[in-house]
Amino acid sequence: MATTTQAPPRVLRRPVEAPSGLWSWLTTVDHKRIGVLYGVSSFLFFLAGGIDALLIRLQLGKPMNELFSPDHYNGFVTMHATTMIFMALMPMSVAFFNYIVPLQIGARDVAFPRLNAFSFWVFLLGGLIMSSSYLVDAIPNQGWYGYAPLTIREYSPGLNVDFWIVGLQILGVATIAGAINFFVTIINMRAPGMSLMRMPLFCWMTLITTVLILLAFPVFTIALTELLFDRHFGTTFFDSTRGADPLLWQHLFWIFGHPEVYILIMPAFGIISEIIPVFSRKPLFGYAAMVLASMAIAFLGFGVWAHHMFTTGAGPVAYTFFALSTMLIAVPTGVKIFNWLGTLYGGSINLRPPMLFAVGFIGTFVIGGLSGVMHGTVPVDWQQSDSYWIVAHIHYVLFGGTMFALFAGIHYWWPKFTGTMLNDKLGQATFWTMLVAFHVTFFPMHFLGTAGMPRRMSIYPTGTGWDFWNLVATVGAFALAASVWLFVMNAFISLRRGEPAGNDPWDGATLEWAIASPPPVYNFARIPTVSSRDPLWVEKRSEETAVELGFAPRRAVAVVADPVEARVHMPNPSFWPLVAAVGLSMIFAGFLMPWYLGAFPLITLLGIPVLMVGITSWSFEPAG
Amino acid sequence: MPETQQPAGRDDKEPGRTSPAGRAARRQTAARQRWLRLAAALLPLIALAFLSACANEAIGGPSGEPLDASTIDVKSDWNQDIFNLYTLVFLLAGVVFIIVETALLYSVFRFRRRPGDRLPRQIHGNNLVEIGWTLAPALLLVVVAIPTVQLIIRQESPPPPDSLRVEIIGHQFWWEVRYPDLGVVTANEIHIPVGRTAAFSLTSADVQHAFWIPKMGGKKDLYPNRVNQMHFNPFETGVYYGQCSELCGESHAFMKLRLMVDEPAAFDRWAAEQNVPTTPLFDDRARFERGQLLFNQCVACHVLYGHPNPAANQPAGKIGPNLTRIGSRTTIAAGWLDNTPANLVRWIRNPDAIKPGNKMIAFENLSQEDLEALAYYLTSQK
Amino acid sequence: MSRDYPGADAEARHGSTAHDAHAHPTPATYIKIAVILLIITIAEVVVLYIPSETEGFGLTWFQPVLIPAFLILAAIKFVIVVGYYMHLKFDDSFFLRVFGFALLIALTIATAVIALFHGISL
Amino acid sequence: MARAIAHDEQGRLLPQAGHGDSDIHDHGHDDHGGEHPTSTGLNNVKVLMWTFIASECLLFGSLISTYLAVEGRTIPNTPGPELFDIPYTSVSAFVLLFSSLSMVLALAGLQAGDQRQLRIWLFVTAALGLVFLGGQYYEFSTFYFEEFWLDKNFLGSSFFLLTGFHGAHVTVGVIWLLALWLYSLRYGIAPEKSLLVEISGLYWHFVDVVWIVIFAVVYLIPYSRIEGGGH
Repeated sequence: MATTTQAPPRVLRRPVEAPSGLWSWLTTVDHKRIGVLYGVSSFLFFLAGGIDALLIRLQLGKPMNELFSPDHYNGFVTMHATTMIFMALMPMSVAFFNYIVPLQIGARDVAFPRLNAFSFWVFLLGGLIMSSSYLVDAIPNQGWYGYAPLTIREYSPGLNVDFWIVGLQILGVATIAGAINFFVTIINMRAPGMSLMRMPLFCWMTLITTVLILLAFPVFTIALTELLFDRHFGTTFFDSTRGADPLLWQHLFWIFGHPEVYILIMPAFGIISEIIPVFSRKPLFGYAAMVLASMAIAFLGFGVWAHHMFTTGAGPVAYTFFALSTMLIAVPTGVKIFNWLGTLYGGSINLRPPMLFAVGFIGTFVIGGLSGVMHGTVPVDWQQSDSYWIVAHIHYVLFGGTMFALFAGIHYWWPKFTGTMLNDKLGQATFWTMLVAFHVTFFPMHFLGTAGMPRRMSIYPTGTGWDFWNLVATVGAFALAASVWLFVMNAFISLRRGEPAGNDPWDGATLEWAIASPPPVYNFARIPTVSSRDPLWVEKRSEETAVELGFAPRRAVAVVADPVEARVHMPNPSFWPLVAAVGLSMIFAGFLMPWYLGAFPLITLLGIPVLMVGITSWSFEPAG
Repeated sequence: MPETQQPAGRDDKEPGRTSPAGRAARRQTAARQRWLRLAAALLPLIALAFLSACANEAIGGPSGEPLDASTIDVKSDWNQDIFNLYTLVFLLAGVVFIIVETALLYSVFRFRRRPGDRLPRQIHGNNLVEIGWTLAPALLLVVVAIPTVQLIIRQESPPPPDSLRVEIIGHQFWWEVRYPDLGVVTANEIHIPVGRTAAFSLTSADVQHAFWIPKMGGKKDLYPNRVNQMHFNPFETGVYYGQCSELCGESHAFMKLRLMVDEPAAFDRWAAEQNVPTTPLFDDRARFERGQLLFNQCVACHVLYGHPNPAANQPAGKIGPNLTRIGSRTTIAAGWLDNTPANLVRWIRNPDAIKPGNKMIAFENLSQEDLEALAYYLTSQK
Repeated sequence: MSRDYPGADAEARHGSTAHDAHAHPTPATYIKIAVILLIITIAEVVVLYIPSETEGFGLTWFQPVLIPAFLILAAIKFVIVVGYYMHLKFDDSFFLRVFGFALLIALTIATAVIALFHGISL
Repeated sequence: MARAIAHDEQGRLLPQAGHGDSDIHDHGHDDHGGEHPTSTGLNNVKVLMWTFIASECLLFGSLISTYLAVEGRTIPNTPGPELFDIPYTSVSAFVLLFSSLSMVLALAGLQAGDQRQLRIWLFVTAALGLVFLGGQYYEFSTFYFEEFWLDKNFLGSSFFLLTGFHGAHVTVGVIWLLALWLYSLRYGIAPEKSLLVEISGLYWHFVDVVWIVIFAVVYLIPYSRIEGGGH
């Protein structure tokens, strides 16, 4: 039955034991290793963005604080958002895509392993190039949304905006490449029997996220390219001094920017939808409704962008249209929350740390969702837009939402990643500290918004009545940092001397729990055949239980204990993706070089052959 | 179930293995955690109580006038409309919030796994329930949507014909204020009469700004090459605090403004005064004249009607604020500093030290005495 | 070539099923299609010059329908190339759905942006 | 409740798992026992290419939207659509259309097992691409000397960015086709590997399709709206 030991495959064209050492990591094409790389680097970026946040909160802790210059403060604000969105939350979701999706759909790797490695290296180089702006004191300081005309050379002459454009262009390539890869993987690499409507919800959310990325990121690429051309080649797209309409940037940005919000939250929905059933020991309530609701959110998500522009004077027709579409999108979002509640209801709820984070996610996300509906109400938004209300809302959605879900996912899949358990007590402590600190930090921001405090203020005078709640938020922010530190401690303890996890510590329902922790290089000794939505549960539950509960007893997963297939075929390591990523980054990084030394054309032009050598060698290197 | 199927979770023991005493201890722990959770849930309410306490605190800004800018301290018809809608949405959201959180907490407590629990019923869904909770929020949103659209249309329609027209031009980092019907040009302090609709045309000379006086209503963006409109009718006199609310560059946080809502008579008097040449008030003629002479260095950027230099009376091409009757303003540097001679000296000597990135050049070469004379001259322009 | 093309065999298999079911067009069909495309392109240019060349003949009414005419002609060319040269007409409907959905989103957004800039924003 | 036994309902429709060797190998038709068969039966690379093309729709969609959004915002005394040489561009457009024809002929040749056809038509396609690029270079330089350039006005900015982006796509396509052509000269391409050609063909046709839209939206429509019609 459910004994899940693997004999090593008989025929492999590469060593079974993963080689160790730096070189093996630089050349790896294994989705699990790339997932780890994504996870670690995005967590480090998360810490960097968190330090930005603490600096912001330090500055705002008291009125008339001159700890940081306004310029640096604006830089922290911009980099906090940019880092968190593009370098922490998205790639951390991608880390889960990488590690979990192939396991959940019963595949040995993603569809294009080397493209996957390429995506990671491009992401890492893009993030490093963007962060290196700190070293030369040219921190992007125009806001993460980069509204033109503030970003044109006339008003932002320094390298600050160039760092932002170049960094985001590189990160965009990584994101699009990764999205195509996971789209193909989920469409094409599913195990036999795993129809789309049997996929774990996390895979569904990944699929929808990739569609959103593929449709939204090109728009941003174009907007950034136009800005880059404005700054370097004298085009006039956003040059208001030569008559441009400043709204063009806003439209292009938010056509991308709103789907981006769903790109950030969809994986979180997926993680929560995996955890809640497992820790309630009850299948997801309304699976089909969940899938349809997510599709509806993704589709409608392309029709609501101008609700970020309710103060732009777009006119009553546009206001009405986008207000109604925004309200409409609240319906499928509500459906998702109700379905989670429906799953909890009548379950057998085990409040282990992953579940705590999941429940905390629902409770917190509801507040963010409701304040979102308030912003969709145009006249109310006239007051709340660009005030601390929005800061509160975005953090309830992205920290209380996405980040809680990612922490839930980390606690849930940690045993699978590492083979060891996280400490339960420390996990509980992390959760409770984080929950309380989160609300102490961000709930007062609603009050600040109501009290008329605009966002992105590097300094505020005494006597505004904002002092107290700002101080509270600052204290909360440091408590939040402490909760993250608790998690880091927990992780280190677990890696050093954590309890062995076994294959299936949570009584999981999906395929990844059928194999060893951490999984072997080839994942599944034999590709499983799937005949239900919760294949592992169906397999694990004995006949009598199953009959009593209305299951037909059957073996749903053919992975376990079967002999290894004769033709396991794993891809060879390759360093060409890394070479191609360096070439691509050089092409963009050239724009950061000064013209007068000829360095701008030089680095960019050197990048082209490097990229071409990378891609050509990648195409022609011998098949694995 | 066979042993192998047992999940490895540690608090997932079989009932027989837990002693009665252990069970009691667990129940106690559960009760304690329940209290903790309740406290966490109550936190927002406690916080709300704090807020109401703070809102009534007497507060004063640098010039002694209140700086509080609460969006729910309603002082105009427009903000009244917004506040009514806000209340409606807030209450509905509150109801939904309470329902969802109650359901969540209830489910988590009620269905908490107890030792010996059997596998719960494996329910996959219920069409009726699902249709219900799709339609109910939709209906709720219709209740919100109707007044929303009504209010959009009302606010976006033209203001009454007898409105006072005011043009606001955003600059990095100050506000130019023009009254096209009155021929008045001023900066950073806007005077309007109480009880009459003020219709604002908003545009920008450089980057994007946003014009926001929270007690009067919402905000609206100012763009170069675009003119936006907004209007409201204040129903209480007073000084209202405003602030640029769209990141517009380095000194965005210093871009404040004051809205003075005057009695109609006081407003007319103010407007009339702005149109006649200044009669400077001073008692030290030598100092005044020295300041007047020094002001010749300023006329390239600033207008000051009544200054003998013709360039000072020529508004074309000026990039700085109009300084006519600057002595009668309460603040300088876009509402950041009190209008005192000492602050003027500080400002003129090195504006960048106060508002980094602003366009005014520093006059550090001037002696303290010269600077004071200049400040004296400006202060006399009442 | 590379293992990123794992399904060369699978493709051959799939390709053969596609052949059995629909049979790809022959080179002769492709050439006919190219002729049609040539004719439409010529038509576009001719249509462009109609209003100015025929002012004396009372055909000025044609000016307002020019833009729709261009859009329709371009759409026809688009559909022909995508349908025949890219085999979308004969290939698995999955590709049509992927491409069609993206096209739908792109067209909707483009229309909305253009409307916002040229019409309803006033 | 209503759907309490969904497993059951669905499970029955699928091949029973776990008995004997009913694993991946009897999924799909006549798998040659080698590579991973895919869930949809569609080739991974082909799905990748179509997904990429779908994504490109948004890329060119944004460029065209920009062009149309700023179209009509004129800076006085700067050149506009009256500079377009429609007959010249329509020849360019047909060059690209014809290259699409040669591309499908190359693929058809390969699928019929005719290496000679493949090589000829691949070369013709790449050559036509080069002719198109040469035409674009000539057009750009003409415009440049007539003071119509990307830093002159909105039309210039969006025109050159859009057509330049398209030109960059053509350039990549030409390099790709030449590489394929050299490969076919050196090693030949087996008919089973026709996917290599099919994928590059999809890309090439898409680039052509984009030009169809650009020709109508960027050239013909603005030109038709200048005062006095065509001339």
